[in-house]
Amino acid sequence: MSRNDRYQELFRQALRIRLVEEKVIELYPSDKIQSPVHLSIGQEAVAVGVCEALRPEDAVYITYRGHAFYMAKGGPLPELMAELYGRRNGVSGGKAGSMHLAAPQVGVMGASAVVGSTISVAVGGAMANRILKKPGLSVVCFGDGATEQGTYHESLNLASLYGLPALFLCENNGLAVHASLAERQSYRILEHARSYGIETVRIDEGWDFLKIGDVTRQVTDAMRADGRPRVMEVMTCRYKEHVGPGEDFAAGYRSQAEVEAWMAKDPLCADTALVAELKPALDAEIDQAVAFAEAGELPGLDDLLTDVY
Amino acid sequence: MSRNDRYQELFRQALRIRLVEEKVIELYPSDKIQSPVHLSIGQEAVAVGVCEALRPEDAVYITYRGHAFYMAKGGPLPELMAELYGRRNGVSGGKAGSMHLAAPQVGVMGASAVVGSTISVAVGGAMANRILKKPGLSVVCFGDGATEQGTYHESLNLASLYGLPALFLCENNGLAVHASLAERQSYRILEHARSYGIETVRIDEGWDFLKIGDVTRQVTDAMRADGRPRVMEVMTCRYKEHVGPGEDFAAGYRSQAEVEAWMAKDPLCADTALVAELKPALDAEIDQAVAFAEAGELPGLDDLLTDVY
Amino acid sequence: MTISLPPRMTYRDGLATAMRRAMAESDNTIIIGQGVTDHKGIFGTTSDLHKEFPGRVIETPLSEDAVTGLCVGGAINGLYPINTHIRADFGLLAVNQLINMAAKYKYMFGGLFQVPMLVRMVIGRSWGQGAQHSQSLQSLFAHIPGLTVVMPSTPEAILRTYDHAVRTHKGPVVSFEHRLMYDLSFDTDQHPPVTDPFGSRLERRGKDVTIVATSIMVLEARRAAAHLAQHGIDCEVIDLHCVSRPDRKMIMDSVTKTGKLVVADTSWLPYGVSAEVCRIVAESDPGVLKAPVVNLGMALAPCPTAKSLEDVYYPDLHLTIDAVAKLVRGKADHGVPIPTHKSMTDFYKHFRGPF
Amino acid sequence: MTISLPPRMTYRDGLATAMRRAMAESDNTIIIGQGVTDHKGIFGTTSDLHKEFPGRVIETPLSEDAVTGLCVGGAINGLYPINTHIRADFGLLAVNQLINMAAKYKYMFGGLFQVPMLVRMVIGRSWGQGAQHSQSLQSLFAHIPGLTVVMPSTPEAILRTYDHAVRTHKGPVVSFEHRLMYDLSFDTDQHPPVTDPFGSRLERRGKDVTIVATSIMVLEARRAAAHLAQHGIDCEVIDLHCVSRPDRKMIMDSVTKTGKLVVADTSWLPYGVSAEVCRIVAESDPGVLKAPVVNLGMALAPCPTAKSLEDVYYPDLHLTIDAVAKLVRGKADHGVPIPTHKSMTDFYKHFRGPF
Ligand SMILES: Cc1ncc(C[n+]2csc(CCOP(=O)(O)OP(=O)(O)O)c2C)c(N)n1
Ligand SMILES: Cc1ncc(C[n+]2csc(CCOP(=O)(O)OP(=O)(O)O)c2C)c(N)n1
Ligand SMILES: [Mg+2]
Ligand SMILES: [Mg+2]
Repeated sequence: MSRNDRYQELFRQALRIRLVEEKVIELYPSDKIQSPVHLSIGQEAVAVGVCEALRPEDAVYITYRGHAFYMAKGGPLPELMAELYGRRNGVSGGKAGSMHLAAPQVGVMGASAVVGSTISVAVGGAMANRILKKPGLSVVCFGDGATEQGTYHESLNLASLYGLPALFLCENNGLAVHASLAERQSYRILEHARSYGIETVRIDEGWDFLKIGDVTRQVTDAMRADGRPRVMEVMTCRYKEHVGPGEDFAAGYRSQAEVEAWMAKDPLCADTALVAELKPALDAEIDQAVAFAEAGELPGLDDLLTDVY
Repeated sequence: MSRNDRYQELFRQALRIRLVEEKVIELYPSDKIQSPVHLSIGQEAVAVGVCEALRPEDAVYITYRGHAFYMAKGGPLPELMAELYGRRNGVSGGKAGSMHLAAPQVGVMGASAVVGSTISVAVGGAMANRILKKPGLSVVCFGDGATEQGTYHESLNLASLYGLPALFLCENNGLAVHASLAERQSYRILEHARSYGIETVRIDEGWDFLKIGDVTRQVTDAMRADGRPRVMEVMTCRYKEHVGPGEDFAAGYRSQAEVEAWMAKDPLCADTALVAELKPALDAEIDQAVAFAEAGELPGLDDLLTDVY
Repeated sequence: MTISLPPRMTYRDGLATAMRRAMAESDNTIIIGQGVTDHKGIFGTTSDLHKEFPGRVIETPLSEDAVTGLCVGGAINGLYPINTHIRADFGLLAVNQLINMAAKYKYMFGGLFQVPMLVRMVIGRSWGQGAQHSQSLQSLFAHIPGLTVVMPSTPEAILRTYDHAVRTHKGPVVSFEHRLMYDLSFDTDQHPPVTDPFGSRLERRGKDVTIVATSIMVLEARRAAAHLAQHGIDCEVIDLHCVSRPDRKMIMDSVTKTGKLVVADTSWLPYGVSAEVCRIVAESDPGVLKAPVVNLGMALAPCPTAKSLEDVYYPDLHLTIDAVAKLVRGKADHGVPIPTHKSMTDFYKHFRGPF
Repeated sequence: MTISLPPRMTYRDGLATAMRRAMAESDNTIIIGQGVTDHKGIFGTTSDLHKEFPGRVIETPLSEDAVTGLCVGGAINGLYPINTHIRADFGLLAVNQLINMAAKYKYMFGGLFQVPMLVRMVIGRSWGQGAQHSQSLQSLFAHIPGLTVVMPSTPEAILRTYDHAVRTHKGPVVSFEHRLMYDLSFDTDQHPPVTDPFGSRLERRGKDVTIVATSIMVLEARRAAAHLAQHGIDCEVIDLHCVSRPDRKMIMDSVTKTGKLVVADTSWLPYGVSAEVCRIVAESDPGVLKAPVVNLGMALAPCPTAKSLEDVYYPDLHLTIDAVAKLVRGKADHGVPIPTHKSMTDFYKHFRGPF
């Protein structure tokens, strides 16, 4: 694949995620999606770049802000849309909603809405692969806020101590809901991680899926070779409010200028020509996904008590 | 106080702790003390050195291995012994036993038997003092194993972030029950702590109460001036089994030679002349404490349901 | 203590008023938690208090365990900490400190310490909260001696209970606030003054059946009772309120009179409030029961996200009315018409996310 | 599955055998926890297994939360993790993973995952365990849909239950093992084979009173029943075993026959096993009760350390016999002599710490 083809393909994937989420925004006032949505708009390149470097047997463990990783790793779109609609043909039959996406057949191993709680689960996935002699890395995606949880400390220690190939991927958007890093953290994330004897890498250009893909490939190649964990921090920017379909610059907890500066570098905003070229096909795909969702049955009493034990 | 007087006084305090614990060992087969005892024998100098530098208004938060700190901070001996006996005249009327010593009147703010669980409590003590404009540092003593708990990470971050004068004092005896550091930790304790922007200090000579006292004085002076936390690691050596009155070298999880090398440097072992000089008076005090305990009433039904809410 | 209140008030206003009072009351009070200083201010209950009381409204990292420990340490050193969790589910990260430490710090040391503090946990419901944002975990805490667990169902209950917790009670209190009540307005004069702010409340007198309810189920019970009254069924409604110390006498007096008992709680039935109320009756005098007890609560599963599943997951007004009528009349065709509107369920329709 | 057992076996041997079998059964099994590889080997139940099964018996740091998460991640990826806590109290550090994750991972994702794993929690008692080493926290977990909670009271129950958990059941199981039973020897042939390894067990048939018990209280109940039989009182004893799924029919059949019920559990009464059993009876048919239910459990306080307080904190054989006799005879001077030995209490005397 030429650099250009690669750029175009990753761009397409990122745009696809953005358009899906923009469709969610469009649909939201209709109350068809009755689920808290934590949009990835602004952060798509991270998922797309990282997943480019991953293999089908690699697993990702994600968060309530999970649309992007679910799609980038290959989770089916119609079933995602149907899940947001709370339909039986959704990927989890409507039990999951936006916050709990999973698609184990493509290595999406679940999303938790309790911040930080999949980190140790991913370490367990890495241990299972080692014991069962299965190939595949464990990648766990989490926000900057998740590093404040005790479980993060415990998980870094376990992964390093046992020498497990878990990639701790921090999507640092500088915010936990409305609180800034300075209000929450006394440490720098990577310096802290290195104190566990874990190699780290940082990417400032969170809009640059090519660079993210390249760096992730280097990191994962090294992990496949030495079986050790890594911590990777990607600086990124959330364009929308923490949860919900809107913007909230008026609230004053961050400046709109900051976000606009980021947008200026974001290919999905800048490269309007390519957007125009790719959009129609993507829109068609998304419309089909919406149609699939709308045609889905509602789950009901029969489903209520299945899959509990 | 001349250097010699000071040496003698700290030696006396450390010896007093050791003799009390040796009395516990002596009494144990009689089943008069029906409480799991985690002896500090070998580690007394840490408590004595640290507490020398503390003021009455400073608080210590301790662990199930708490006899030494309780005594070094000034907790009354007869009430300690009565507590071990489970008597009504014990410091907590028999409800606490060996694992939960406290004496708030001298700043011993409680011991927990859940490893790591007083660390954040101490941070709260420091915050209370700041808000209530009270003087006094919070010192929390814990073992090397406690640093593995998530709460340690969270607590270091809170103390550094809020700028609170909490002294995190790690008594590193290289063991958690029978597990070595190498089996448990991927990090070095102080390097890790520095990543939170906390200044640290390490003392290798955990038998040397004078040095521990001097260093603690420097550290606490600095804390009183700048109101910031510190992490201090003192290397030390537990002579007895993890819990109980015996030795367990036969179990093979560590070498006896290692412990003997430590003992050779321990003044309480080496300075037999001073032991001989001080022992009679201390023995007398301890015998009185035992008599006090033995004279205590047993708590009963009347006490069972008091102080619950 | 007398509390003068406006004639109508929302649950949120009750909370906001209680928070401001607690802060104004004493310089020892702090409010601490994630989001307490932001523009949303814990659903509008702590908004701007950090400006009014600088240094005492404290934003935190995502560190529920250590923040709870910090509150315990603050409490034993003279502070009155109020700690918030915007979902009770996140409180599960704090149970070691709440159960092993806060609940035991007084007893374990023979009374040497007191741990006055308030933990506010919000129960989520509706709009796809799903399995991890919807739990109502009162019975986990109410099982533990040393913890006082309350579930205020009105602004008045909030004010009286929180004032009592902050000013008088010297131990840890865990309060479960129901997110769906925040936007509801209440008449404040309909409640007789209570002698014990932590006590259960007799909400409505009746002779045919006793409904013991908690939190938002008290509202469902009141609506069901109003409807049933029109069809000749006279319900007595007890708001349990303090689930860790139910008023045994109030319950037994009522059940002795009515002979019939419905328990309506916000959580799962096993090991829950229903079980505890049944224990009280079974231990006291099961002979007063003229029919088996009917228990209403969440279906025995984690909470599903889809609205169509949620609708059958929670007991609604229909179910409550039907269950009570069946119990009183002793037959399935009890003749009481089921209202077409779903009451709280109707309200939930207007409750639009996100949160 | 047939299990051939030696005629006598200690509880510890039952556990050690179950652990070795689970490891031998499949290369997917791991045992993980603090101290699983040391010379004490979880009170002798995992000793030397790390030599026999290298790489699958895993020592851990003091990180209960992340280790539990690691087990969840292992389980959804094909391992069968067995995780140990030498005190149930330490399990409180793992409740977020157990309740928010393990219990929900299957349902929350609509059945895409299974979480087969076993968590062993040891209940401490005696020799000054105190407030933080003595809790019996089954009801916290049994309240949560998705968790199966068992309390084996014999080596046989351990073997059948753990074999079933490891080989057949595909969800998370939390087992409460009682430390004081480890050293006790049991006749292994006294139990009829069970059809459901997670089911409740009818331990003794009788016609005068039903005693529903858990864990070590099953032993107390059996001893009390033996003594009472000599004085004309015929007890039926049910070992509840699976506290998250009690056998309703077995309980109701028994209480319908006897009309009298005693529940003897290892924890506090409110929101505990007693409450849950009372709920079952109250919901099914409270009319079968000819007298109020009698519940036995820990005193409503954290556990005190002093032996003299512990002695009144836990219900003992005296109390059990006295309570049952009073209930059956309907009066305090029931005429049944109380044995001078204290049975389990006697045993506890021989149980000398430290642990
Ligand atoms: C344990 C826990 N505490 C609090 C919350 C409420 N909450 C939801 S998202 C969030 C912020 C998380 O920030 P970060 O990890 O940086 O992820 P981001 O939302 O920025 O992607 C918080 C506090 C939660 N879901 N779980
Ligand atoms: C949360 C928790 N997990 C496990 C235990 C069991 N335990 C008691 S002491 C101990 C070792 C602690 O080691 P360290 O912190 O180094 O202190 P030391 O005993 O060496 O003084 C363990 C694992 C416990 N008490 N609490
Ligand atoms: Mg963030
Ligand atoms: Mg140690």
